[in-house]
Amino acid sequence: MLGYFIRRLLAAIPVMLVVALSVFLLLRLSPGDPATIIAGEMADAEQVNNIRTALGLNEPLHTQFFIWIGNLLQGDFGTSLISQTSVMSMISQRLEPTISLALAAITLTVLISVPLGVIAAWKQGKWIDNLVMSTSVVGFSVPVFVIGYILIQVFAIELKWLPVQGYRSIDDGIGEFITRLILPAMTLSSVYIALIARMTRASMLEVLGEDYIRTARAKGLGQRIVLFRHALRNAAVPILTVVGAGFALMVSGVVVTETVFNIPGLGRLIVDAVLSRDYPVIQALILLTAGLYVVINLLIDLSYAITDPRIRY
Amino acid sequence: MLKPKFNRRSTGLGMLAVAGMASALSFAANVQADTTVRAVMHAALRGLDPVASSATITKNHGYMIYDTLLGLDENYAPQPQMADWEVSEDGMTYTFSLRDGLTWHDGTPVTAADCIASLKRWGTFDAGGKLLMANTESLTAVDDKTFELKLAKPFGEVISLISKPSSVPAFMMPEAVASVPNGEPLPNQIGSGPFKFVADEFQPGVKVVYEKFDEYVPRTEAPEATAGSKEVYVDRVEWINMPDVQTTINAINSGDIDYIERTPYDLMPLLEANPEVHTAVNDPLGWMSVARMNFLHAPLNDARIRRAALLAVSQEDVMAAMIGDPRFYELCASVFGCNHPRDSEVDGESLTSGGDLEQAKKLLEEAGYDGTPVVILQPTDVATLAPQPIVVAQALRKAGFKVELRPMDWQTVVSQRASKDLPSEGGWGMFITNYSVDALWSPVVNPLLISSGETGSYFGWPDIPEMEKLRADYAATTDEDARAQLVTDVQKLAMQEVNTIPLGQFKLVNAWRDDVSDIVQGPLTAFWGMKKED
Amino acid sequence: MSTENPVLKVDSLVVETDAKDPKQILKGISFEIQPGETLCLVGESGSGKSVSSLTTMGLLPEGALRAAGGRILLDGEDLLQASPKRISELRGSRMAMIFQEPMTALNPVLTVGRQLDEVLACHTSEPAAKRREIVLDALEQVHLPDIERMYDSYPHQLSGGQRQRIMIAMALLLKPKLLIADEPTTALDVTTQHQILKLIRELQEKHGTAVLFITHDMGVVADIAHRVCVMHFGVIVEQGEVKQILSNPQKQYTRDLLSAVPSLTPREPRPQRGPRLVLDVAELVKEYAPKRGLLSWIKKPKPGTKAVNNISFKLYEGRTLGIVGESGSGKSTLARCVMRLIDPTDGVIRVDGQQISGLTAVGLKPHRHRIQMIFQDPYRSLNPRRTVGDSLIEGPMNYGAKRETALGRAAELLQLVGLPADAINRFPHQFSGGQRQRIAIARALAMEPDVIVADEAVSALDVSVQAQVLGLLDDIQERLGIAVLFITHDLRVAAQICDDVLVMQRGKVVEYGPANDVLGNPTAEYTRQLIEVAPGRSWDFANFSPAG
Amino acid sequence: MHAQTVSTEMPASRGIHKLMSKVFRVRPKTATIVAATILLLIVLMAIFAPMIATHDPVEISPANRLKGMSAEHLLGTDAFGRDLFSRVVYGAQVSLTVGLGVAFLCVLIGLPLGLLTGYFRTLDAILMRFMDGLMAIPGILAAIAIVSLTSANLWTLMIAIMVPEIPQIVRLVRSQVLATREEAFVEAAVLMGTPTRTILWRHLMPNTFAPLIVQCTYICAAAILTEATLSFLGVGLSSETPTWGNIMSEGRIYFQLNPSMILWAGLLLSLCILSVNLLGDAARDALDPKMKRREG
Repeated sequence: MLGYFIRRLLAAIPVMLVVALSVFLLLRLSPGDPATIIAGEMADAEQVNNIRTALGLNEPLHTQFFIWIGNLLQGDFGTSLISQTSVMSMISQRLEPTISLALAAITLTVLISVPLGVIAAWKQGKWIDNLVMSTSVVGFSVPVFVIGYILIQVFAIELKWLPVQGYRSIDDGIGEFITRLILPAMTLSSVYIALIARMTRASMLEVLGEDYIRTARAKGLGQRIVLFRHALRNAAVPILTVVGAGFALMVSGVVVTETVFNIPGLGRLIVDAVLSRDYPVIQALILLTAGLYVVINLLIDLSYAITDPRIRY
Repeated sequence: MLKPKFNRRSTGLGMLAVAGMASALSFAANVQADTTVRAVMHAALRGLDPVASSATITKNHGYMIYDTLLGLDENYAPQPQMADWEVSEDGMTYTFSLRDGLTWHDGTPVTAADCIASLKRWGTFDAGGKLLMANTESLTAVDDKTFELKLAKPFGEVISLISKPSSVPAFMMPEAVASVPNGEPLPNQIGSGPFKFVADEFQPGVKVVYEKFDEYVPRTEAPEATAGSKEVYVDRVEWINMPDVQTTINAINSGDIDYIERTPYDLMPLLEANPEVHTAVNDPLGWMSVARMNFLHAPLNDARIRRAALLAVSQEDVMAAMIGDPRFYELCASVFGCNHPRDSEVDGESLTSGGDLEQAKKLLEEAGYDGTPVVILQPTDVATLAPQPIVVAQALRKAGFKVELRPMDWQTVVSQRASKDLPSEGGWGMFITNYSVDALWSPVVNPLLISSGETGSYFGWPDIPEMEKLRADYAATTDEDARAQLVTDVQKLAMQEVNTIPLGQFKLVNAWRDDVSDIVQGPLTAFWGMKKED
Repeated sequence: MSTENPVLKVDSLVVETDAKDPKQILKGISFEIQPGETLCLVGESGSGKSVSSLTTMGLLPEGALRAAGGRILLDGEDLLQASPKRISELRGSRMAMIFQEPMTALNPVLTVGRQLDEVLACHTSEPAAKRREIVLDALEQVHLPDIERMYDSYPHQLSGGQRQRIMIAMALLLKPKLLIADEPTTALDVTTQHQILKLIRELQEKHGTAVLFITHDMGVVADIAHRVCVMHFGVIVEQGEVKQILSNPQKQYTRDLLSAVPSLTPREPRPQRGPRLVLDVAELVKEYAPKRGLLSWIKKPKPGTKAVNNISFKLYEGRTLGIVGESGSGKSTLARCVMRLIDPTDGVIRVDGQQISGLTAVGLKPHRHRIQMIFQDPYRSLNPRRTVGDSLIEGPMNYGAKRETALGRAAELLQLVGLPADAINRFPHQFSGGQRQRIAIARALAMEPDVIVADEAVSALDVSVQAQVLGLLDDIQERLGIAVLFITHDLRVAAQICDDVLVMQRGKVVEYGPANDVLGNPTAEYTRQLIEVAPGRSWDFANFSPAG
Repeated sequence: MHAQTVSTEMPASRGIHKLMSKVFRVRPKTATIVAATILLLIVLMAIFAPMIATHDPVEISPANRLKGMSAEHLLGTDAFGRDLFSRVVYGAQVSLTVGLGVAFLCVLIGLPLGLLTGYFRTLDAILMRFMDGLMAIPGILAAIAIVSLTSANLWTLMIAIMVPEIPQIVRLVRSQVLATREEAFVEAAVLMGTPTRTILWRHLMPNTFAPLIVQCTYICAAAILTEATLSFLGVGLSSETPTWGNIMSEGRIYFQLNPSMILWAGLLLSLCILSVNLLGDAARDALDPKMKRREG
């Protein structure tokens, strides 16, 4: 297990290098110069050049790359070109809202989608199955921001049940924290619920056709035990895989949801950073999300071993 | 259109308990001991150096934490703020005396040396400041609270430049801060202004927090624009950035925020229907939208073709598309903007009368326009900059131009407009931006009029020696009649050479909830003077 | 026996597909089982024997099949009329079932003990400690070693035989009146099969359980049945005492079925065809590298597993060499090495005198066509997207044949393997398994090889089809003089077709010699044991009489 | 057995494709027919946009901005006074081009790469590291960066959406090849001396089609959605080119005042994606060998 873990971490190194290099090249080879943005409206060429030098943007590309990587390895993500604050502190400021949102969405998703998927599989072909499946296709098909607007319109503006926007830290009181998180989490999980309900159903159908399910039935076990004790645990690996794969989907949803609900999280940070050519912030964030992706998938792989005793690493 | 619905409570079927709980919870957290004004500004504060950066939001930030030597009153007349001034008989020496009680946020007193360093630093960044420094022989401290500015040659703009609110005001910083090398960030945010910057709570792109500076000694005159008392009546000001205007409107209607600096015009009905929210124009001068062409490359290197472009444009179309509501814009063909002593609309009549396509076509033909496309940089992400290129492009096409719209985000525009390459190779032909009218209002400060070619002039790089001479004459004279004549001459020349195409003047609408009051009128949102009920 | 109350009485049972236009799968079958009796349902695939058992247990796939008529009486209670809840109660307590695939019939994520315990928890109100006691006792009864450890094991930690014992323990936990065993030993090696059959019989006698035993294997029938029902296309063709059915079948179908069972006695030795040595394998070794741990570069490397360990044999033209062994003996690895589908670690392979063991892919190409292969699964050995003709001409065209020539030859070959000429334009899915295996043979022949390697080429086929394909191979060998390397786990098949037999165990040769000697008069203990446990070895099916 | 498949490099991501293709299952037949009809109508609308549209979709008329529905402007006008109906009609062109174009180009690039990586182990080791890297970058971030850092035109937009999808196709094809190359008929081809390129082309490639078609429909749907999302975030195509995405993005601030400004584009967008998804489901059902076996 430990050996596998270490091997996987080692395997992540080339992956992260590819990410780092692609992001770096993408940023440096595309038009747009942060120095001119910092310099502002009235700057002349000399000022811009001063700024470029001060920021190290006049160094040759490979030097810039190795300086960046070198600093990274020392845990230094650099300083934002635009706001001159450390990238680490910018990220840590934004981390809490994003993590809260993501966790809330995942919790909501799992609580809703897994039972739905199980029921749909059990009642395959019946109306409830058709209902779950068709709603979930719709879940894929409506853009996240439209869902967000509709939820705001209905629950915040018409019914006034929930606040329209914003994020409150959990330190400001759990009630406020939760009420402000409900609508964004619902928005973010809409696609996810669809995906996981479908995966659960598919995986359950697969498992329900297995011999050991027939054995369980032949033993005279009740439907609930067969579904949840015997089938769901065996269906877990593909479901977990999709939970991990949904991470990319989640990032996309986070960017949009944070914009619609004005949540000061990482999603907005990266959009802002891209629009202002804040290289160190973009690089750090993409590297961070890529790292997170690798780690999440590793954790998911490790979690297979918990659900399935046959899997040993 | 649907009617806005604010007070209509829908009857929920069940789940009333949940609703009750939710609203109870949200009330509980809104109670706070201190008075805090939560404002949504027009942009997120990112850069913190209001001298090095000319971004408007950074200027606003500057006015919060820094003070200026002089301010402007309602009539745009310079008034003492940190300092009083005297001019020598020959008009060559200006003496500034700091008033009593000025301290930096760290408790140390403000000295003449601080101010000299600040002026010098400002003189390396601001175009007006550069001009002042070019005419200045020396800046010397007389004592701790007095310093002298000696001119090298006659120059009539000393006071107007030091008091001007745009684009980079002369903010006063401690000497240690002001002597930081160019290109490096400020070491701290210590000023002597009415508010203190709360560094711990600063989240770039999300939120800026200011606290009342308790030791600030305000002037005794009533607050007027950037002059007079800057007494603060609230404990905290939070600038909250909201990327989505829809969300912003919802937030002020629900009471999450108190103030919106730039209300989206099309959403005004949603606010006007809410009795708890006021909307008004607090800056009577407002802003000017201007198109700038690239003088270096074909086809716009030909004055006749530039003029043809000007003739093709109808300000009404641009403003209608951009603002919509006629209450908030007016047509103005003056390169200086309108509604102040120096406006002149000579030779710009076509702009305000729907354009002159016939004349434009004729001129194009005369100039032998060969169909080289005009590349217009088109920002897609800023609401007040996105519509103009589309309207202008259509007008130019109608006149016979070939136009290529190049969509990009605003920051890309900002960096691409610095490119002197051919339009076909990454350069550009035209871009459109907005200027606060107070940044355009004289031949001295107006960056669009600088015509010194590739060095010193604004993007587009016009090289018009005659214009430079007119500007120099204006700066040198103090005679009001001569100045008025020069303003007209500059306008005429600018319309002929087309330094810029004025696209119309528009006003920003502020919105605030009814527990906020006493908002100071002026070129920027002032949070001093503002009161908020507990 | 028949005078008692039957445990199970199936009366005119009709099962049909659950569709608008239903198709009958069981066309009104009737049989009954007395306490302590074993009834064998025997038949080929598609006969409906498994459907009968699933219907009894109420486990028919919902939405696909439904019982449309008749009665199933368990102790006089009609199961077709019972509520789903009642059926649930009966399952596991009054009737129990064991399935064909012990590898998949146990839930892989729950411990064995838990799965057994569930039965008790569900049907009784015993406290946990008592339940554990009962479960351990049941594990004891099926002769599992180390039952405490077994209780906490997961299924994947056990062998196939052990899992089937667990299944039996589970089925008999509540001492049901009826045990349904659906091909419970088909997936097991003969040795294990023998033990499991013995165990079922032992427990049946001990508890007086009635057993409905479903199988396609006449050998098993001969060993275990009291009475036999022969099924064919949803109908019971014939039923009666086992002796009577085996020795004096009344129906032609039964006779054919019995005749198709190959004899365990090796056939008469055939005369040598020629002296040409077409395949010479010497000291062949295939070693799989050990799994490398994280510290492998410091630790001493562990020895690898030798799947094929020093095997040598010679195959002359027109002869058939059988490689016989149980699963895991390395016989398939050997075949794949010989084919150069995998690279042997050591040793020499000569085809027609040409050494092919060291050649590169390019060097190998000119010699590939001399040795061809027939694969086990006829459903996977033909590209489903290409016509039979395309598959047949692919090889010859690779060796420069013109398309027309190759097509002509393909048509001839189809005829040779007994398929209509128009098969050439059809796709594989339009053929049955036996027909596909014929196509595969034709494809191998198209290359005009000297050697054909047949890897379990008939083990997926029903016994009657198997007999036909074996006959075809024999015939072709007769006509073309091709040598065959025949890999099989089935001693009966080996006895029928092979001139020489090589018995493998754990990668090594146990015995190698003429079929007559090896199978008729084995010297190695292992070979003797294999023959010993072959089901139905006491009966000569083809002659309807006890084996001589 | 399971452990073996799982324990190789980056298994979670590798499994996705197999899984994704498993996700979508049986649909009632009528839904498929309805979906196909809707999609056909949208395609026809895109093709015949010049005939259907009542106005030039880019012709602005600031005096007529934000008008409601009328005989002159069937769906009203937008903030520039452009005719919304015509813009929505023309919007179909871009959405379909983006959707189909991205799906097609992904296959064009991903299929050969997948075939090669699936068959040649050394190439696999190198290329898949690279693909892992690309996959680790969340697609939307890559797309935002590519579009906003270069200039937003149809090509960069499509490339931006494509880049994160290609590794998915490569993985899908690769896993399919890895599975198929173990099939006996491929081994039989090797034994018959069939050259490698022929094996790839004739035996392996056709077996990737079924999952590929299914995957393509999802990529197509995702691409259409991504275009809309990018427009929403302000990094989409210029509104000179009407797309459902930028119609919605520009109309969204009027959501409370006049929901119809985003309603119609949104409805068509959702219908289009829904149809593509449903057709994907249907394709999956039709092409899944397992389903067939179950029926047979």
